[in-house]
Amino acid sequence: MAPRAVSDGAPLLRLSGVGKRFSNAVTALEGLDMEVRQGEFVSLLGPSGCGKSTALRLIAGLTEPSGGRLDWGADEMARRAREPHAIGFVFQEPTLMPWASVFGNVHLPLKLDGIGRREAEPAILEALELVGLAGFRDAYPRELSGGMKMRVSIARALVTKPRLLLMDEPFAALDEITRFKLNNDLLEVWRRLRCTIVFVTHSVFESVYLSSRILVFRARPGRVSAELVIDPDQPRDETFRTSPEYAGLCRETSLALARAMDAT
Amino acid sequence: MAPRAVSDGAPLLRLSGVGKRFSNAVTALEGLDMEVRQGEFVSLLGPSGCGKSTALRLIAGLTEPSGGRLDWGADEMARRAREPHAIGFVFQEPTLMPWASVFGNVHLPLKLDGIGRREAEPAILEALELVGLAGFRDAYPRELSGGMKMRVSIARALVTKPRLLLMDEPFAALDEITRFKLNNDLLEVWRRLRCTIVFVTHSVFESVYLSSRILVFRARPGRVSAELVIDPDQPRDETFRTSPEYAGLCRETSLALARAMDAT
Amino acid sequence: MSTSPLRWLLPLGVMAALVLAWALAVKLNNLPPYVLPAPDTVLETLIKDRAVLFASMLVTLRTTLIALALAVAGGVALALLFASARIVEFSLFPIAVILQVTPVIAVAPLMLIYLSTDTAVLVCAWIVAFFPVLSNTTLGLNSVDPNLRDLFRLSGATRWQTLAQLKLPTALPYFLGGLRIAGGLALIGAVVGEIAAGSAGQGSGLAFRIVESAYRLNIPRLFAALILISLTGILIYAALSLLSWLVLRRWHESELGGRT
Amino acid sequence: MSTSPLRWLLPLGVMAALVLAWALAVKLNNLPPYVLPAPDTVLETLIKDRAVLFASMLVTLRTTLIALALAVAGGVALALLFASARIVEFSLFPIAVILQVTPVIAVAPLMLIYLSTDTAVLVCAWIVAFFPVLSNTTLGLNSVDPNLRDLFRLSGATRWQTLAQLKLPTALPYFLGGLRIAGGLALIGAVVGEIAAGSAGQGSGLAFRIVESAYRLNIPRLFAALILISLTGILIYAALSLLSWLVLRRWHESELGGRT
Amino acid sequence: RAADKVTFGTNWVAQAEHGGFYQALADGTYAKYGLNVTILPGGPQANNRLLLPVGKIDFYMGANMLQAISSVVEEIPTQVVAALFQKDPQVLIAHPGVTAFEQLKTRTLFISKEGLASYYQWLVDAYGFSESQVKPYTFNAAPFLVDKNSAMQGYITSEPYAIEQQGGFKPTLFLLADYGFQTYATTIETRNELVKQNPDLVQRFVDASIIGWYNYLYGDNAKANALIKQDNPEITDAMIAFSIAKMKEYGIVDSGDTATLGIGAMTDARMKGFYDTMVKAKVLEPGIDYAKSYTLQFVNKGVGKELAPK
Ligand SMILES: Nc1ncnc2c1ncn2[C@@H]1O[C@H](COP(=O)(O)OP(=O)(O)OP(=O)(O)O)[C@@H](O)[C@H]1O
Ligand SMILES: Nc1ncnc2c1ncn2[C@@H]1O[C@H](COP(=O)(O)OP(=O)(O)OP(=O)(O)O)[C@@H](O)[C@H]1O
Ligand SMILES: [Mg+2]
Ligand SMILES: [Mg+2]
Repeated sequence: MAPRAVSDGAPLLRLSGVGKRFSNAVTALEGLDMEVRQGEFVSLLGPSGCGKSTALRLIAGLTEPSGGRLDWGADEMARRAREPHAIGFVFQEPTLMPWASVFGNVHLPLKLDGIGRREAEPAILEALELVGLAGFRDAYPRELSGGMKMRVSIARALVTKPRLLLMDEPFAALDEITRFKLNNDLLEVWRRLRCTIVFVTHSVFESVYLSSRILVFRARPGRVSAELVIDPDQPRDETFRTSPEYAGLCRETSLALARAMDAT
Repeated sequence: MAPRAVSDGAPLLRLSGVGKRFSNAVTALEGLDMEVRQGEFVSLLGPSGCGKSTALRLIAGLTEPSGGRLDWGADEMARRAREPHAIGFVFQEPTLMPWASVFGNVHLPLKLDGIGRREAEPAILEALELVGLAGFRDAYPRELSGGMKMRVSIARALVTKPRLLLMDEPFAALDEITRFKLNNDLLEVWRRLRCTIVFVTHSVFESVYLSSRILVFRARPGRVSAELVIDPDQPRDETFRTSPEYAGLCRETSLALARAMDAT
Repeated sequence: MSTSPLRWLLPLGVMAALVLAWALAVKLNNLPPYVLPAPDTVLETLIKDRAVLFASMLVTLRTTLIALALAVAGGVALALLFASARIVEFSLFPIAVILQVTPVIAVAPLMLIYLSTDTAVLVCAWIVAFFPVLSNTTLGLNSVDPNLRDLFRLSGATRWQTLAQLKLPTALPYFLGGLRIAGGLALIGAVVGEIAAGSAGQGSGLAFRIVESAYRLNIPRLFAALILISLTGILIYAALSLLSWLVLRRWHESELGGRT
Repeated sequence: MSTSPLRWLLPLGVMAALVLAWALAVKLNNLPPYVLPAPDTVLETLIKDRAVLFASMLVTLRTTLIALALAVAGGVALALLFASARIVEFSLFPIAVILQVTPVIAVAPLMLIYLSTDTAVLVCAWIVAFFPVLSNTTLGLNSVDPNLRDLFRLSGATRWQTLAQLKLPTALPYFLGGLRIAGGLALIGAVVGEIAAGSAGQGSGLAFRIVESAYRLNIPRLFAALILISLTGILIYAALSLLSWLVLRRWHESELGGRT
Repeated sequence: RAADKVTFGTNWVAQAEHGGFYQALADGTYAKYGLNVTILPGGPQANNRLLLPVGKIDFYMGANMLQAISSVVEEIPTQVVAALFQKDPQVLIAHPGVTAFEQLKTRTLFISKEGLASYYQWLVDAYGFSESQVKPYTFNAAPFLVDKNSAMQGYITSEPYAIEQQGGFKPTLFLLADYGFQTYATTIETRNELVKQNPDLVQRFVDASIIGWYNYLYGDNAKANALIKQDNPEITDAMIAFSIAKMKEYGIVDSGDTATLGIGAMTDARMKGFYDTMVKAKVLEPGIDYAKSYTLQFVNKGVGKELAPK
């Protein structure tokens, strides 16, 4: 396997002391400090309800922080990652349009970009092929299983080849084999596109396998309680998955998670 | 840990040659043979879209098979498990009523059974405590995170103390620590209520840790391709989770899953 | 959002602009009062004739509210009947449609043979108002989340429980939408009913004031009556919108208005 | 489900039962034709006077369809305007409500001053029909799934794209519900408009036939005209329901009717 | 003997055109004739007419003979027992410049649907008017006031007043009766069965009403007007005065045959003349037994003639 493109480490965006309070007085985040660097694969790990999805929405600009600041890097790359169409988002729920077929749903971001059906078809089919749904292009969302819906949503996020990919537990509803395959596919996409990925997951194994950095969140109020760095040049394959380093990293991460939960 | 109540092994229900074809000509299941015995903890494992949810819906009587037969056991226990209120179902999606609070949503099955708010309160709070949401009793579904919604749905299924519990990937949206805790809680509930559980999961580890039997499905058409039996008297605890038998069982199950996927 | 003063000030501003435009149109074109009276003339009339006009307004308002209540009762009851089985819906909807399209103006004289005047007016207003409630509620009752329906089935919910605790809450936003349509229609219905079947003379509603003012070419008074009707309509609509907001604000998108 | 013959047979059966009950009521109570003509008398009249009645029906139907088309255009256009910002909705909705509650009967004469008769009738029918389209479409446009809205925002969708590809499809079931209400109302509106502002004599619509028959106490003919109106209403409703089914059957619960 | 309870339904809100009936009620003439009368006012659309055959009211104030003949065609068992207006008050109202009836042929005419179904057909036949010049009249004179090149229908006793007040000019009036539209108007209709079974009651009502009209026109009508204003608070003394003046000026109630036969008079000759004209104008079908629409049994007896000024 070719050595992956090294991230140049310039900051893409930084959250400093960010807080998020909802109108019903729930404080989802408080004093959140985190940085995402260009070309990184960062995983967010943390207990249910600790504010991971909220953090992702803040980064995407879908909601405003109620305190603190969010700064984007100053260089060309950071500017381009903020452009519309440059951000891919996989929501925690599939969020498909019930009135459109699988093909139509995956077509959506391209269509919004002015790319017609005919022209977009190869890219759409490629994305569907990637998630193993090429045979379901004409099905409607209500005719799909839970995991299939989620895969459509993943295909939709990938089809635009985004510069910044925000994924909220994309593989939670998938069986392990499909999940492993998609893990590798995602790494491949990441390498090829040289994009930045912020990835929310509940699987310690998955986070260690995929990321170059893991941020462990603690809950109520949500903030980063630990950070683990994994050598980005480490090849990710079956050898790695069965290596003692991998097991050690997993154990370390699990411990950090357990400590984060105890802190609550 | 007390030795768990041994299932008496009498069949609760049996599916013989069951097929399910949807109106859009997708064949979800074909020639599905499986049996669920009283007091068992059966896990269904299989690739995304292979028909696990469909099988669960067939067992619950939410949909009719388009071929084959579903027979219930003839004895008293089987009869009682078919009564309304006796089946608890955790859907793959949270399926909460948007107009009701967390408390109201968990109250629902009891309310339908004629049990008022006051009377049901202890049971509801106990169930919410179990899933760690006691502090959110007055929140509305749209104010919850994905994992929290799923936990409300689990609390709702447990609150009636059902005789047959059908769970469709209940813990997929939860972090590992919460998941491990709920795994143990579920086993505790299973022991206490002496109920039968059919459990869909994508986690090989989880299925091995929890079940007394694992059915591995293959896809298109969906049917059982392998069956693994795990000693029901084996205590399930951290010792088991780190034991070589556990690792061996996981490896065996993973292999069966891989074979099921190759067969497709 | 709903407490922002803009929510009240802007509509008032728009209304003020409209009245101004009206006043200017009259002034610049030098329109005689019998074509289009100036707003101040109308206001004067409104104040001068307030006794008789407000009394009439109360009569019309009373009819409207009773008709609306009956429309809600009838529309929801029919919708429930229809929701009991699709086959009932297919069989009976044509009758509902016939009722809706029956021109009350034409049948009012026939109704008077068997009904007292007040009842006939009520029936007219009811006929006009019930259909949106029925139609929207039926649509809502049919839009239940299939997973929730399954959950209720599994929990052994009775027909009645499914109705009260699943179908009705689901239908609520649709029903409230229908209600907002029906509110205005009940008012028109009351006016048309008064025209078609109403007693005239003393103690009669705004419709009679309008027809009579028209007949006597007392157009400023006609406009005063029209303005009272418009105000009544806006009041009813505002009240129903408030109701809708109170009921839905905690959970339905249409009243959440974007979350932060 | 929609192809089952029961879907057509049952409503027809119910109608037949109604007609039978009507015939019996007339027979048993020995009602004279000027109170309630028997169905066969009405049918006879319908056949005898078919030339003049059907010609009138076509006139009314034409007005109805044009009014409905305009109501859809106007209602949707206004709903889109309102959907552009909540503040626009608050500011302009009162005007829509005023339009809705304006009794066309009362203002028709004023319209006649400036408009041709045909236009005045159309405006009357439009006023009656546009509100349900507006109200339901607005409700639908406000009921967008917030996650999908976020997705569109992220994808850099323009206002126009969000509208066309997200809000409009979401609003579709609500809009179609409003359309089914508006269909009937456009018909009543056409009839009321004809009564209020319509031309009479040759080449005029069903409303004139009704007034004329009432004047001559030719009640069987009045009923024949009423029945034509009802039939037109049912036809319009059936056509709109079919449209709704065609558009929604693949994805919206209200037209799926339970899955297996 | 207790007074007989009867209900009399009119076809419009209370006004001076109903004065005679209110007069008989107010001054006790009905009571004197052993009648306890309730007057049920009609309205703009309220149709009291059907209430007569079904027995909800006993007497109905018919507008004109066309409707009475329609009743014969439709086999409705009612008939006219007295005609209080010798002339139909229907007028065409024009702007002051118009001097001759024929000039109206080139003007826009605001005619109601009812008018179009009745007398207008006669205008077409007898004077060559056309349907294409008609715009609907909806009991609001504003369109007429705005369009100087138009004319409109009206009742001589009411619309001209509103036009004088609001338009500020005296319009030119063409009473259709003076141009050959010879129907009776403001009739008393009742059920055939009442005529047969209780002619005495009918006779008393007709006589008392006729006396009421004499007194209303020529006697002290203050009490009647008070009653009218009570039933219709909108009406003013000036309006009532205007109406009475017009009724007198044009001989609406008391002219022609009434000089010999008394108010309420009807004759077979005039009915035949009217029917033939209407058949010619295609307003009515030929061959109708129009004679069944009225009876002379209760009128032409000169009742109350002594109350008229000499
Ligand atoms: N719209 C909202 N209104 C009110 N509170 C909210 C809203 N959305 C989220 N919250 C609250 O904010 C907190 C964090 O939610 P968030 O969805 O970010 O959690 P999460 O880390 O993604 O959890 P999970 O792993 O379960 O998805 C939760 O306590 C939740 O109750
Ligand atoms: N209502 C439906 N109409 C048509 N096809 C359907 C419907 N529901 C499910 N299917 C099809 O049936 C197959 C099995 O679906 P099912 O939901 O049972 O899968 P699953 O094993 O639960 O998958 P997952 O793990 O992704 O939830 C899928 O191929 C799906 O496309
Ligand atoms: Mg989340
Ligand atoms: Mg599933």
